[in-house]
Amino acid sequence: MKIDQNLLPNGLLLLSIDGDLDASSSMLMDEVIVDALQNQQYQILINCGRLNYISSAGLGVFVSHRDSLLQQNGALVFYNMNERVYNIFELLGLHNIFNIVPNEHDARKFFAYETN
Amino acid sequence: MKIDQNLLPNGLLLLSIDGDLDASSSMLMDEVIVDALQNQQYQILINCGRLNYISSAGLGVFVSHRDSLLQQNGALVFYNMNERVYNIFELLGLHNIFNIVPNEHDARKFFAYETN
Amino acid sequence: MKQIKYQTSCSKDRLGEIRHFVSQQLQELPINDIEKNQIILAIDEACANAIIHGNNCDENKQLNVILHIEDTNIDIEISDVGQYDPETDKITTPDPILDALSCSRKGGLGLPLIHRIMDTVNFYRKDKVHVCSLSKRFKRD
Amino acid sequence: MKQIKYQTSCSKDRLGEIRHFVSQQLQELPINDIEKNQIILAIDEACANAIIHGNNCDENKQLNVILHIEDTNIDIEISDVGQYDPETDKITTPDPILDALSCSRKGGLGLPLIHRIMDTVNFYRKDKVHVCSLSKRFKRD
Ligand SMILES: Nc1ncnc2c1ncn2[C@@H]1O[C@H](COP(=O)(O)OP(=O)(O)O)[C@@H](O)[C@H]1O
Ligand SMILES: Nc1ncnc2c1ncn2[C@@H]1O[C@H](COP(=O)(O)OP(=O)(O)O)[C@@H](O)[C@H]1O
Repeated sequence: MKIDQNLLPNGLLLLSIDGDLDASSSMLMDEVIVDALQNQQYQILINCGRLNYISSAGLGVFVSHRDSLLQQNGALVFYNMNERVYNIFELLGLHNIFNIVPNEHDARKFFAYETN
Repeated sequence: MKIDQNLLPNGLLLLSIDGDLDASSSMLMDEVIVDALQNQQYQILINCGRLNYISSAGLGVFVSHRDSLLQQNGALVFYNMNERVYNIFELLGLHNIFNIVPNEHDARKFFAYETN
Repeated sequence: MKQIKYQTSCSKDRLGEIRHFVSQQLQELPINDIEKNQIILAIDEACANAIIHGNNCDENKQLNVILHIEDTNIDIEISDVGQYDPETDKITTPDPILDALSCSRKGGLGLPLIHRIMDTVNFYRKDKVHVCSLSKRFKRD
Repeated sequence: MKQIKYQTSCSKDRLGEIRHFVSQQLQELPINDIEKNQIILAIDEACANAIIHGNNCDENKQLNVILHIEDTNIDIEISDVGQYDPETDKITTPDPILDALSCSRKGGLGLPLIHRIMDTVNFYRKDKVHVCSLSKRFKRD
């Protein structure tokens, strides 16, 4: 798995995940989010277009940072998620507590409304 | 059930619940928290010293406002909770996501640290 | 062994009285206050469901709570003539707490609590009567 | 009916290969991609537990995955010689998602997923071998 990081002009952090987010790669995902928090980047877009697979270790990373991001008026916004990955969020009911939108346009809009 | 409201000098809202928080009284609890949110009172102490009983309807009220409060850097801080009521939080694992402290002193300290 | 029946009407205002009645009947049982409170809660949740979901809080409808109490176990029957929902005992959402967190549905925590507390939980229909039957064995010290 | 065995070592880096192997074996099954992915996930989670909790990621230890695939069901056996934990299959916390939310424990979502996906989940010890056995029937359209 590979994570591409892009700091957008409006301060949003865009992470593009490429590959499988499993027990062996979840630590990297965790580090990237911890870094973002330390750099006070709380509004994070996650492009899942190339996220092929997710397991519980990956889900755990996102769940464990949800509160800290909320407290900073931030959030994780997932987009381009394939239906296999979405189904795994659904199995645990996590689709209800995360923001999962169809595409990058909607993901950017999410934060535009938030900051207004 | 009766809810006493006190706005403390430092802006904290102190709610004292007296009686049983069940399916018939949970609406009142909900209204009080909705009002607090509307009045931008996000740091809420809940004195449970006289909270005799809680059922799922009462728990649901607290759970449903947790995110909104977090987003405003606020929280619910429960104290003086008797062990029967605490046990019901524990049955669902909710003691992990709520702040439950022994007494009013600790409850006030919670927000003192938060705002520092 | 004793069997006691409590009859009341389908109003949420009756829940406190039901708990009071149940609490008195549990007094001599060989379990501590926390366990007694759990049993009271399970019955309260089942009655609230019957009142709210089964009978739409119609005070003209009757609600019956029957307790069979023995030294080592308790059986509870909560019955009413409300609408029968065969799906009643299904916890359909993967996690009702997450539903409440996201405000997609505030309720839904009652059945999980009942299941966590009681050993067996059954819903069935007997003629026109809708029954929720609960039972629990006590662990002896 | 076919039975296939995959042998690898107890390293987290092997998980991708295990998934690839399993995925190939599931190809001809009469279930859709989402269901296939769920079965792959359940196996991945069980292997990750054996590697991490059972064998402390010791690459010198061997991990075996055996698939019995039939038209209507799949049985999976994941075995290793790691430390046996009889409590393995107990989901002891009331809600592991709330634990992760509060950061009191980040993991713990694996076993709930396995249980949600598979019909039966068993852990047992056979001589020195620790086995996790999973099975699922397919719903025919
Ligand atoms: N006695 C009953 N009659 C009809 N429906 C019931 C009954 N008990 C439970 N239900 C159904 O079970 C669902 C879940 O109940 P519960 O977990 O207690 O949540 P809630 O807090 O919404 O009551 C209800 O939405 C209802 O559809
Ligand atoms: N194969 C195994 N060997 C030993 N312990 C295991 C095994 N599988 C699971 N466990 C135990 O089950 C617990 C829960 O596993 P799981 O839900 O997958 O969470 P985690 O994400 O921490 O692996 C682990 O903490 C471990 O103690």
